[in-house]
Amino acid sequence: MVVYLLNFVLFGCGVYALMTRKNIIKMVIGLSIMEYAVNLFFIFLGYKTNGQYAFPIFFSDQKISFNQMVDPLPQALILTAIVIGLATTALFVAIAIRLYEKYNTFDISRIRRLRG
Amino acid sequence: MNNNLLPLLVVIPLAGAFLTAFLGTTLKENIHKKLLDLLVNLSSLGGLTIAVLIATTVFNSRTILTYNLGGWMWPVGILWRVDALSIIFLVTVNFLGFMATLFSVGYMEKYTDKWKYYSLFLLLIAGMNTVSITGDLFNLYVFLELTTIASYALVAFGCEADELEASFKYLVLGSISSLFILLAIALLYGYTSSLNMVDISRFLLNNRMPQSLLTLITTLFFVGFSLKAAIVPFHAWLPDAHPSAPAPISAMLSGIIIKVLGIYPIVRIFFNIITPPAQFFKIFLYLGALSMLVGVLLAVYQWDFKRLLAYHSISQIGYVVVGIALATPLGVAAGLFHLINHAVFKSLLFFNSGAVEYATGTRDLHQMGGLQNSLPATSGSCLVASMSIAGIPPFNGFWSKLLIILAAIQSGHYLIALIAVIVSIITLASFLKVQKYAFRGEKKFGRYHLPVGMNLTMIILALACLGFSLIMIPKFYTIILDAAQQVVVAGPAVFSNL
Amino acid sequence: MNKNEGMSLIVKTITRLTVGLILLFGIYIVSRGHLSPGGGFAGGVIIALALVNLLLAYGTRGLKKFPLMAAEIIETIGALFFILISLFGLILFGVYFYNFLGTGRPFNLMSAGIILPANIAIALKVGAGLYGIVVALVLAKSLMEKK
Amino acid sequence: MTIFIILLLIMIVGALVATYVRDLLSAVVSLGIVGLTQSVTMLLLGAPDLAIVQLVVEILTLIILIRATISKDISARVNGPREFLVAATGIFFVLSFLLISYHGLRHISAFGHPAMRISHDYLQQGLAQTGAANIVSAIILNYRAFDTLGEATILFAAVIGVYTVLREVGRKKSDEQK
Repeated sequence: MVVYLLNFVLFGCGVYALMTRKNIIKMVIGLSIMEYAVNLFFIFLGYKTNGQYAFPIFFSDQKISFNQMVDPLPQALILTAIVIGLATTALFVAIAIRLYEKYNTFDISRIRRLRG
Repeated sequence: MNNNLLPLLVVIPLAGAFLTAFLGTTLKENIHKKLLDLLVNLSSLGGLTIAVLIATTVFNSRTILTYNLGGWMWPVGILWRVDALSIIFLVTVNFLGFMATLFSVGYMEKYTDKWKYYSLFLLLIAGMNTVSITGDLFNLYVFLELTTIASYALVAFGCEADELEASFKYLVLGSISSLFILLAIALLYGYTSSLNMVDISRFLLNNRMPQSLLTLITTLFFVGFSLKAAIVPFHAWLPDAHPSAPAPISAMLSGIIIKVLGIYPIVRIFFNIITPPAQFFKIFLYLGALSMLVGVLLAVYQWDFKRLLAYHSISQIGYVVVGIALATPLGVAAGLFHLINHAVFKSLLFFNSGAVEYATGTRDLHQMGGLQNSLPATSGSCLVASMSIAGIPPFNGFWSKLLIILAAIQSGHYLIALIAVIVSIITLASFLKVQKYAFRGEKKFGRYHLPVGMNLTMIILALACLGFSLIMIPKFYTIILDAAQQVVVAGPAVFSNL
Repeated sequence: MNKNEGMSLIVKTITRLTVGLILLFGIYIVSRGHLSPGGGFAGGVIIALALVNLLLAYGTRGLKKFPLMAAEIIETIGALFFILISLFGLILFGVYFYNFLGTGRPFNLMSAGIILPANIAIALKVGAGLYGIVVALVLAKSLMEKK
Repeated sequence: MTIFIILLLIMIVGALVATYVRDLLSAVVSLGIVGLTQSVTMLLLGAPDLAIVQLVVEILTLIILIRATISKDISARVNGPREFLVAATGIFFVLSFLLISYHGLRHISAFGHPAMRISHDYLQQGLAQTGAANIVSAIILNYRAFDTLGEATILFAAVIGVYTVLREVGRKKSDEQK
């Protein structure tokens, strides 16, 4: 329970960084931290007590029986989520570089040409 | 046989996208231009024919099409589940997709690297096709993410300063909403340890979710998906993203992307999977009414044609949300009917704005004038679309707005019915302004011949604006709208027989 | 393309020594994806990192050997290959994404049916795609510094 | 159990340093701390697959971010009275979110005791049905292979998206259109 809460605190740090920082790169960092927190939370859901070496891989000389093993489904999902995070970050940085080329600053308050 | 058509719905756009990218990089510009125009139009037409085929089978046999991917039974593997509700979104996605590819053959000549536009556009269609037919929550999240990432790059396709900034704002809000959705899926997995919609709804039927976890999951899902659907408190990105995108992309964005990625998951999750706390539908209803009002009030002062249309999208989405949030059979049917109509006339309006921008180069209503005789097809179809968005009788907009107002009165929300009427009048006024400044007025531009694809699209959509009011005939009403609203109003029971 | 582009000589010699090993490790991770941890994504990214290492150490001169267009072509080939694997199931057995290669003997390399070819397809795609992203970012930035 | 708490605290400290430090480069480096600690945590949580992918993706993100932090302008913070207002709303939002989630989190499966209703089948018949020793690879490329096709397409969309955003001229000049 404490571990889940600490995960949500990390998610809160990411949200806080995203809301209060005006620099685009800091927003990218805030977003990545939020992504890390959500991915880690999903993996914490699948952990089994003293399952540190109970990763879901079978070997010919099998020592761990399959009902001791950790939950493999969240791991398969989070592999996808990590690569989604990479895709979003790459697109974010590409747009940030082009914005820097156009506005010559990373500060979003000075980029405010459009009124929301 | 028709079960095997389902994978083709996804494979044709995906294979088309990869082939377009392959041909775009290997062949020279002048060689691959004609080839790609043909390839992309063929694949979106193929998608449309398959969607119509599947729609006819589901409507005639009134059954649910299911498909187990990889041959694995559904809690272990991924399940595709096509019922009357997903048919509405599936056919609209492919119909608008074909219209947009037809339109962009001529329109996208103004942009460089056309093959990148085509490749990303086909990925949009593939993503939305899967979102509307999948029965698995994480599969829905992955292809929702695919559609949004493809639309980020398409919004910034012109690489101008304001387009990059609009795409940047859309990217930030889109990523936040995707993270909220993933967190909600993680919590749902924590409680039910399953990702399949049918499995989760059956699990939740016999062990009810405690109230505190239910509110947490409901808020996360609702915030996530209403950010995608641009419902009022979360609409900040839409008025910037839609005007700066190329016309076919803003037509797709307003016409169908905010519906398939926003409204459809909300309806599927909150009606069929988890039964949200009681006051959720009340909040949903009031936010819908707020969207109606705020969208149209902001739209009245706009002089930029596309930005005006973007604000009207927010207010029309408010109509759809009000219809569905009433949760009565008539209300849900009216909401879905307005969703289809809005997809048709709003995309037609964006195509008109694209045609006007293509011919005159400006989006500002002040600089336009007398386009009636310089762009006959555009002004004719824009007249049809303006009348149907404002709700003038013979056109489709009138019938769906009428049904929504009747449903609101029937379930006792007189204030909301009144707001719907007032907003409809302000919409009429706003579009009269557009007609007066853009199409009537003194002639400023000579006769301009648009590419044939653009004119053809606008004429087809104008006819569709008239044709879709035929859905009011009882025979069509029962097979299309009644079947869909039964799926929604039946709630979790709809998964019981599968 | 003068000699002193890219990083210092020490970094260049170290890169020349290690790039081969990193590529080998990436290929190992991809090929044993179904037996030990790793797979298409991890191996693909490692291969991309090896190429990026080469690019950063030798500067844009390194692009001659592996130009951006080649990366785009390999990426689309990988994507088409992966779609083909999924389609074979539909064509041969009428079920999309069916494992048409059977399961084979457990614990040896050719064992897990479509997992190995799919891993190779993903590795090609991820490796070439991410290399392309980094090259595009590096080129865009150098173009901006000239402005 | 305590090892995870320590690792999470390191990540939280890394996240706070990343937000408050003024120089961009050190902010990116502290993001690296968060990412690499997550890779170690995933290894200890019995997910070696993810540890490798997280580590390698983290290195690539750092390379991309460092190439992007070219601007010399120190990260300008929202200063003056407005800064307090924004920080206050931020903290209020985070605290209310934590409060709601505290009550909700009590009801999901306790840490260390996952209710593996479906994953039990993956572990039990995974080796027999798919022939893959690594069950995570079996899920990714056989049971739920369509997700991975979507995943590969997302990366494809991101790559094409980056090429689209980074091309010098978006709109053709009006003369060369015809």
